[in-house]
Amino acid sequence: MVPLTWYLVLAAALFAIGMFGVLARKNAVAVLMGVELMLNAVNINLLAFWRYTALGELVGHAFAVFVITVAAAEAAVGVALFIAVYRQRDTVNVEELDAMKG
Amino acid sequence: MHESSIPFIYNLTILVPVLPFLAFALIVLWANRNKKLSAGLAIGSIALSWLIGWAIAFTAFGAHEIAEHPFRMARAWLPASRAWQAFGFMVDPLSALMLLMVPFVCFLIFVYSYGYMGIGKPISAHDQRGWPATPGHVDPLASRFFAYIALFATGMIGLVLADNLIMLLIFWEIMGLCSYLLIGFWFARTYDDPKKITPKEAGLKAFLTTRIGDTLMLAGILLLFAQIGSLSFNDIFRPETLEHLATATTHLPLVGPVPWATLIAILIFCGAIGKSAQFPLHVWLPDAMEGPTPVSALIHAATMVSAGVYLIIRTFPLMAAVEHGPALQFIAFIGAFTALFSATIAVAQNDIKKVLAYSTVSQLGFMFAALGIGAYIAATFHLLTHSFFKALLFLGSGSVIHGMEHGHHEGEQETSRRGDKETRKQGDKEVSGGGHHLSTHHLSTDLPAFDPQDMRNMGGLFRRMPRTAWTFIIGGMALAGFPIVTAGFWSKDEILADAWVHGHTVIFVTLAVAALLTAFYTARQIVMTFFGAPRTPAAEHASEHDSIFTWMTIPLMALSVFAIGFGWVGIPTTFPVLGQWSSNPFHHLMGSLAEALHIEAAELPFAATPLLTSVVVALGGLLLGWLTYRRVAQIGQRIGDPTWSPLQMPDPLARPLGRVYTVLQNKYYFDEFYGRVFIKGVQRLANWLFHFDDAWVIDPIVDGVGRLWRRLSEWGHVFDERIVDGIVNGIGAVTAAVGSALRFIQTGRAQNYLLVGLAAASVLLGVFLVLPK
Amino acid sequence: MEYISNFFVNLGNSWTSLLSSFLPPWAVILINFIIVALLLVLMPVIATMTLTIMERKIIARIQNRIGPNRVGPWGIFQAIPDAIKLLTKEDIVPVNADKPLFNLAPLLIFLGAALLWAVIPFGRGVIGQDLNVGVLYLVAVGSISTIAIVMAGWSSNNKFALIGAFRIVAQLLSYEIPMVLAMASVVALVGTMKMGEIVELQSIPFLLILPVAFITYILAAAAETGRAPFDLVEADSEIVAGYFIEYSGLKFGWFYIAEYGNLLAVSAIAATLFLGGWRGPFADQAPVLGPLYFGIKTILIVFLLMWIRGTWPRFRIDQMLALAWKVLVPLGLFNLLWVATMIKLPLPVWLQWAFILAGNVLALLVTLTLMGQAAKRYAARRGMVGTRA
Amino acid sequence: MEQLFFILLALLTLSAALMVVTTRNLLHAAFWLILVFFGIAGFFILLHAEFLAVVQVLIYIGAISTLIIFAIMLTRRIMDPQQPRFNSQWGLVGGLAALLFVVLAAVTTRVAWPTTSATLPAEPIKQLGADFVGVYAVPFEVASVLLVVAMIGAIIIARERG
Repeated sequence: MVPLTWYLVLAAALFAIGMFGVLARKNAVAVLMGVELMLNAVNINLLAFWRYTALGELVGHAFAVFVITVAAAEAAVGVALFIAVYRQRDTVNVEELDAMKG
Repeated sequence: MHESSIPFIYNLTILVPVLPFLAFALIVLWANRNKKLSAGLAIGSIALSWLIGWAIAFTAFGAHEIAEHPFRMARAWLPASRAWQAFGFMVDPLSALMLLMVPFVCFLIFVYSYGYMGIGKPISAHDQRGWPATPGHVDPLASRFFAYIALFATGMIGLVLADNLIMLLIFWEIMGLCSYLLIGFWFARTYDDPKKITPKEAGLKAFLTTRIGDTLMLAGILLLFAQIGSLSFNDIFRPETLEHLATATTHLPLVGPVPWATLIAILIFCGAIGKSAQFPLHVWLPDAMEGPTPVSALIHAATMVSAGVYLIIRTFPLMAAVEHGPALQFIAFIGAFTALFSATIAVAQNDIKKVLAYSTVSQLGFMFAALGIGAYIAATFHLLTHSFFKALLFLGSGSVIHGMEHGHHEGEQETSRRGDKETRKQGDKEVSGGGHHLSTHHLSTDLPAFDPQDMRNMGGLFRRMPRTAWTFIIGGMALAGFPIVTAGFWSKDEILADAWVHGHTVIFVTLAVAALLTAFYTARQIVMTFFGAPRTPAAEHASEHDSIFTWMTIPLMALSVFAIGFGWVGIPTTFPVLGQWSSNPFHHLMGSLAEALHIEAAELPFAATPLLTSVVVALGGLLLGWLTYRRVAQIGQRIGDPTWSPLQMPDPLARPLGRVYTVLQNKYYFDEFYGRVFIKGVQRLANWLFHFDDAWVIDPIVDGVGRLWRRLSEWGHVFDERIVDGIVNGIGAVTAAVGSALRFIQTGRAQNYLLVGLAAASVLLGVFLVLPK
Repeated sequence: MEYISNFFVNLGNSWTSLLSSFLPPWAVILINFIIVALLLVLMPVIATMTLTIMERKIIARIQNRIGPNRVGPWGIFQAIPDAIKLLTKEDIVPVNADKPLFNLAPLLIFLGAALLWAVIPFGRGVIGQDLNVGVLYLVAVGSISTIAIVMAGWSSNNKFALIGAFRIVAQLLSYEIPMVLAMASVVALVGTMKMGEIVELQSIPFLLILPVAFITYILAAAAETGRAPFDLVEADSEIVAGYFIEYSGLKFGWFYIAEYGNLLAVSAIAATLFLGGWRGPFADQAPVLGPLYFGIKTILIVFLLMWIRGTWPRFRIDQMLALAWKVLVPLGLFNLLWVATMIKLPLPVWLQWAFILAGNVLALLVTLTLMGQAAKRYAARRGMVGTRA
Repeated sequence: MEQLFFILLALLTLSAALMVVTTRNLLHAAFWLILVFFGIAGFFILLHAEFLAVVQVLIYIGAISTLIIFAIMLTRRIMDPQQPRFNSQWGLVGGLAALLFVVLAAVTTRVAWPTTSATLPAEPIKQLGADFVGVYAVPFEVASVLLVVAMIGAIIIARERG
């Protein structure tokens, strides 16, 4: 039987990697991929906690399903935004998307 | 009442006010192009309301426990401090009785309006919007009229069903709005006589006058809410609440300690004074006659004015919370005074509707007086009987006026047909100018405009308009209190008996005199209108054969049945001979409510004096009236005499009464008095303030300030350039420097911001770990 | 006799007991897993060997030709020389291709085709793994082939390949929805996603209860496998074979195998979900008959799909998408809702089923009427043949 | 056995995840991402959440990855492999991410997590389905609304105006 902490450490690692992707990649699509990694890390945690501490009720399941839903919505809107931005600015390099620069 | 035992029909209560409202909404939003459809909608909705209303009422009459446990349907909707006001309706014996009367009379009035507005007639090309239509044509705004009266019916029905004061106030104000709109329905109408009030002004006057009462009433309601925290009748009429209100006092300046109940009761009664046109706020009601006749019937019979009486009947436990307190005395005084006072005015009026208007004021005074002396049931009874016969009288007068207008029209055509220039000229002079619809060649010069409402222009209409005449006479008899047969007799008699038995002699005498006068002016009106010879060509040609009169006279007949028969439900069991067949169901029903509300309302023992008094004053007044005006009625039309007009004819009372008659004819100069004192006063104050402002105080100050400021600003200019500019520029420079220094933080790159967020989160997490728990 | 009547299960049992006599339990499980996996992986290969010849014969018949007729009697061994030819062909990789992906794609697509077989019941107890999310698993595995095709289309560095990839994404994603809806109405009806149980509970073939779902599924399956009339993905005349244009030799063979494997798999799924799977006369007494019935039913569906391919012209891309989104999805949604409503009615089961059938037939009629009218309008607008002036 | 499997799967997943964030070729990153998703589906199976494993494959691999690949293809002109992968702050971010991992790992390993003695529900999918229309009905509906809004929004945002 795998201990719960293994899953938690795994999820932490995945989360950190995903965060690195979000913060360090230049391409917006890569940033989106980083976000997906982070969401998946969360899902692992949710299900691990469900499995080890709350087996009776399906809270973890339900929450994970909602996370997946949100991820799907986020990916759809995100990709649409990239395409729109690409059409406008001819780039999806997040460093160049600095219209908010002061 | 147990949940399951509520008859299903009560659940339809909500429909009774909502149906006319739906009709209103539909007409306004959708059907207004089609006059027939609009009228049909209004009549259909009110007919349904009437049927449902009667079903509810008769169910309620059958179930006596409804007095103890009224049917209520309420939904919380308005949060007010800690309590929710309920959007609620209630059926108890009083509401049920009103439901018996209100939707039915409304229905008849709607049907009457169908004829009155000439629905189905062609549209006249000359008719202007906001003028009465040419006879034989449809009113151009008929749809609007039906929308208004439907909303009006909503207001009244909602009012009688309301189960709390907030709801009551809402419907009360809906009616106020509708009365404004309806009185001013012919908003464009003007008269040659500049002194004569126009419909627009009359509507405004009615609205503003009642507003005085409404404001005081609102104050009373708010005080009540502040005291007991609820406005539901159910809560207000709990004995302990009333006890609390009667004992807790407030200190008024000049007056001293006053129980809350008294203060609130008087304030609420002020609302009723305004709405029911009691002295001193009675001035709006006669002028409200400028509205179309069905409106007069709606306002003066079934609805608005009786709303005031209804309000006092409804809140009677509150009024009577202090036994024989000043509130009741005040009500009794106002009521009795108004009854007598306006009866005297009515005697000297020549306008057929004005007589009825003052008569209404007087009869409402009767009811208030009855309430003031504690004759709770008698007042309710009189309210209902009066509604029937006064509606009948108003609608009858409308029919007469229409007949006169038709006759005028006919007469005119006949005159022009004669072709004789000379005669035509005379004819012109005789009849011209009155009709607003008159065309260019009818220009009046030396004679006042023909007024189809003036009783002096009538006479002999009995033969021309028999249906109207018969029903009008029945209504008049009921108003005069013709003994035994009519409804008015029974209700009026009961009030008098109550006053007598309980020893209110002053009230008794006042009301008796008022009743005598009532019979007198009723006789005067009937004689002048229907008997004798026609005094004008219009009266000679008047007829009721047009198709619209079918619509108009059927309601009259229906109402005349009630004007007689409705009295029979309230024949006292102690009455000689007749009493043994009577079970007095009315007293029984209202008695159960009175019992539930702890109002003392035992059936009176029989007393001969008030009975004799009412018989004598009724018959005596009628006889006197007939004797006095018999001769006037005989004066016929003098054809061919261009200088003669029935308006020059002196009233038989004018000489014996002398100056008093003039005073009466001018309504005790109340309008003038108000005009001088209040309106002129306010105008003068405003004028003075204007001058004060313009010439003496404000303008010099303003000018001085202006000069001073100029000087200051010249100096300030220098200051500005040297110092302020320097500061501003300095601040600007500093800001710009700081801004450019800080600019690099704002990279516009989301990832930088996220990094800051991450760093912050990491630091927080670290602190959380390091710090001891 | 007893042994024979339930041959496959008994064979498995004796094999397991044989192994257990000299191996530790985990090794037995491992070996069995490997054997089953091999069998499943073999399925697409078997499918290719048999179905190619069948298809060529049938299409030839439809097109009034003879078809393969040289190798073996009536040419039935034609597949073998074809396979040899493929194996011996030169394996070309385009210069600018994305090599790792280019090499991975054929494996992945084959994997997708093979994995489908894991949950398909061949007979009572003859099933790889009766997952409790069986139906969903089928859909999920189906999405792997999407990825593989995109991978192939992209890595080939060829514009026809890329267009083919683009098309297939649109097509597969669109037709996945009606397919899932059709499957979901079956799942709603039986209340389980286990393939084995769906067959067990199918006392009469669901085709007779859910004809609309069946039709939807067949159309969607044809589209999912990229077969005519939905073969825009490879549309030889337009984009010269689409996403696998650059593949040759054995790698092309993988695509080929995957295509026929998928064809057989979707037919097997249709047979399982709608035709009662391995059920048939005497299948309860002699379970050995199960796989036989299952095979017959599957081949019938395969034939149906080939028939469609042989007789229908190819759709245009907008028509194809319109069919999915404007016809099949609403129809599937309605069907699912109808089934869900009906099974909640307090009625005997047969009556519920009758109602479902009635609703299906009605929906079908309404759809066909509407489509007919739309077609007439379209034809009239274009002034096409067959319209009344 | 199970632990060994876990470690292998974890290694595979994490290395794939690292590839996702470091690969220069975006499309390869996307395919690595798919591998990560498969790995996570494997973990879900280890956790006895078969349903979510399948959903993971269906949604993440079938839909989200496809979308991402689509986005990459549609914006591929700027996919110059010679461009730097990272922005200027990557070193700092890397350090912080590593720090975050250490902190999180330290926290999670130190806590004595409560364990449950309950057994796996017999019909988790049925119960989940019932929960979604029972306990979680409102969140479920909100999620569905969110999906619809996202779909419409995505269409409107990405539509070519012309």
